Amino acid sequence: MTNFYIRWGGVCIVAIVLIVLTYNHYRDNLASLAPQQVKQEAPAGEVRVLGMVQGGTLETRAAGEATFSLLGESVSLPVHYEGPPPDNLRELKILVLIGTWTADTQVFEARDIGIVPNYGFIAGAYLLGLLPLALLLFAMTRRVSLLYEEIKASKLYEEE
Amino acid sequence: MIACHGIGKSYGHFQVLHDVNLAIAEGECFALFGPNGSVKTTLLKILATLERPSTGHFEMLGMHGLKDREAIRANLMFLAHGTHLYDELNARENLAFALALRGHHPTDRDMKRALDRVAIGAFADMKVRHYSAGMKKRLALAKTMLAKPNVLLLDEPFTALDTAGTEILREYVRERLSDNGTVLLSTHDYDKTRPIAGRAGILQHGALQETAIEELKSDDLV
Amino acid sequence: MTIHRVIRKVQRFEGWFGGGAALCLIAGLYVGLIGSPPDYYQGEVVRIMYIHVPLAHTSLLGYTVLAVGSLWYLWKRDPIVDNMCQAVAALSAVFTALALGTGMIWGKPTWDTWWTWDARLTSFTVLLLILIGYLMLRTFVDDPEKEARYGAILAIVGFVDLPIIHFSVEWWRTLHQPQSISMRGVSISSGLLVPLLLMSVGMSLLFSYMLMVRTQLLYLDRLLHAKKGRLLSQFHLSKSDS
Amino acid sequence: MISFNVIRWIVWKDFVTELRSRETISSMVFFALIVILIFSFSFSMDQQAAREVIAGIMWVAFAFTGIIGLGKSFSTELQNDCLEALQMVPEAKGAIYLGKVAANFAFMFVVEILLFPMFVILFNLEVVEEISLLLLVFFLATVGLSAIGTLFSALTVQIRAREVMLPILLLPLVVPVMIAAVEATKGALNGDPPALYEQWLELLAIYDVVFTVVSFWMFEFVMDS
Repeated sequence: MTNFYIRWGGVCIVAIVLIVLTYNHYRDNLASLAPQQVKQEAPAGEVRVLGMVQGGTLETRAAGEATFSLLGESVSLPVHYEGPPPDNLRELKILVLIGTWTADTQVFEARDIGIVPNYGFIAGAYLLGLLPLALLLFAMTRRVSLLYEEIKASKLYEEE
Repeated sequence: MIACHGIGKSYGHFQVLHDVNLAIAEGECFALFGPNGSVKTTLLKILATLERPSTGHFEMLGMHGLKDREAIRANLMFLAHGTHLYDELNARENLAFALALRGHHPTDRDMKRALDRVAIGAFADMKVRHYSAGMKKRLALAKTMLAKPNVLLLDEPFTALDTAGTEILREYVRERLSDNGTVLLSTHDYDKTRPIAGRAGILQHGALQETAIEELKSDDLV
Repeated sequence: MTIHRVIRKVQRFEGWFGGGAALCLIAGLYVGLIGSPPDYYQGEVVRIMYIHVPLAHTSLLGYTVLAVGSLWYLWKRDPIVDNMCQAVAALSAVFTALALGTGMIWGKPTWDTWWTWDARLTSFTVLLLILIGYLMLRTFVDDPEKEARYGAILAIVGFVDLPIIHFSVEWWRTLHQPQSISMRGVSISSGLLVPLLLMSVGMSLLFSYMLMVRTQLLYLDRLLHAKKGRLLSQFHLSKSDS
Repeated sequence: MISFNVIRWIVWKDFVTELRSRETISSMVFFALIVILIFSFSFSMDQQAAREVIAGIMWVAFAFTGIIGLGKSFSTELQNDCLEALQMVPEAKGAIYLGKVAANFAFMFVVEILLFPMFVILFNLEVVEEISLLLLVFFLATVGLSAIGTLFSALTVQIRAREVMLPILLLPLVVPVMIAAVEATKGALNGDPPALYEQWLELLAIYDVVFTVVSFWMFEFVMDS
């Protein structure tokens, strides 16, 4: 039984480490900000901003260059986009922009447009896929250990 | 000839038969006594190839009980608690059907003779649905007679039979024995069994204990 | 061979499966969740594939094991093979249910619906129904010998039926619904292949490990109760002698 | 080795029993009528809508009535423990299977033929042209249903809760039959060119062959411990 708990303790530690790693990766690289957060916090370096292209503000110059306003809940953010030809750049569309915030010109310099992420679904799928299996395996191994102990204690196994 | 070697049977977590060893020679009738719930029927069903023993094996007429099942079945009749009769068919049709499945095709005269022998010839064309329990038992006996088995397994054969019926059955068993047949019957009726049984055993709590039949008193049994 | 020697042996053996499963799954999870790029069409949601597809593959693998085990049981009548069949059916049912669940979660962001009568989802639903039927059937039989035999028959018939069900459902879908909803958007590029492979191998190993544990469980349970039953019967026996 | 003698006697027995008691066919027919009635209450249909769903309704009714007939096929063997006698037949059990399949097929087919005019009248169908193809669909699908259904009737008859377990085990396995039968029937009723639903007939034929063989082989294990 001691071995059993040591093994499962190890599994739990590995699971926690994996979850922490994934969460850190998400926070550092994948989490997106709202336009108002960008204006207030003025983050340095590359960030992801989630918002909707405001109606009537989209101006396309050459292929791969555009300016528009990205609307958050209340604030809108002027954006200058320069990058690969934006297939899915339309007005009133919800987008994720990847780029840097220039505090002096108050313009967001976007270099790429991403698809709106659905991390909730991913997390849900992985939890649904792995958690029941882990619980089932835990219950089964525990029962096997108990049965084994019981057989050992009852001295029944010797006559086989 | 029947020889059981260490037959055991368990249902789920409970073992109902333990290590039954039994040898019955040709021309011999063995009576299996035992109170209700002593799994006499289970033992008979195992020998009738209807169930598989959990442990052990048996031989019948020199054939392996788990391998040569088809051959054993062709030489065996099991007069079970259920009579194996179809209610919608009449006596003749029942006989013809049951024997046809065993590969026999008795003539009308044979069937008539068998029905007369068990004294239900007058009801040959009546649906079995309208038969009484005793008549059904007699019809099942007539079926057994026509099949001419080498081994006869009888499960509580005297229930539902009246005195005349009992005598017909005993007469038939004697005939089989003189024909070198082997008979195994389960019962709890000492008086009716005594005249035909050569040897006897008591099955209790799943274990078989052989005893001389004279030592068995009818009030010992449930 | 004594029981505890058998168990020792199995336990030593199963360690390789358990450890291998853990390694593959950890590596697969890392590559799948962190180390691989998002898909061009599906974006981040494609990561659900790395858990969904291995679950589905493994449940099919499980059903194959069930069918082979059932044939083996009908041939050899070895009770421990039957314990294995019973174990693999329960595990297969769990894996199938989880594959369906993750498939539904994947369906919501990609197809914008939790459920669609897609050929694959439909045939997996039928598979799940067959497995549940198998497990139910086993609980309704009293004689363990009969239980094993009937289960084996159902498993074999179902296994033969599975490809026919799959084809009929696929034809039926293509008839009623053009390919607007399908997974053709996902082209298997090498970036997807590594985590998919790791997770698939990991899941198969995990399944084998769980199968070993569960078979052991059922076997020990049967053994313990059989022994207890025998002791109980002997107790009756000695009481009637006195 | 299959004994034709045994097949013939099993069919004879089932037919005679059915002729005298009339239990199976009459209960199947009346059950099907009730199903049809309930369906026509649940969907209020014009002729166009009827065309779309009638094939489905028809096969749901046929499958459910078929299950009633199949369940009876072996549960009648339980009276007086006749099943034991069948198990003790000193022949390969496949013969009993084929006899039972033949009898079950005949009962189901008769019921379908009796019910079909009912559908035609109640739902205003026009079927004059495609009647032979429709009969072929009925034939193939009924063979499939009875081939696998007979096996499971024999299997469930010896367990607890058999009335529930037969449909639970059987219906998922006959999904291909149901799909193919419904699609082919729909095609025939709509007067489509046969080339459009040929593949369903092929599927039914394949299913019939595969499951007659598999069930024939498995039946041995159902009957023999």
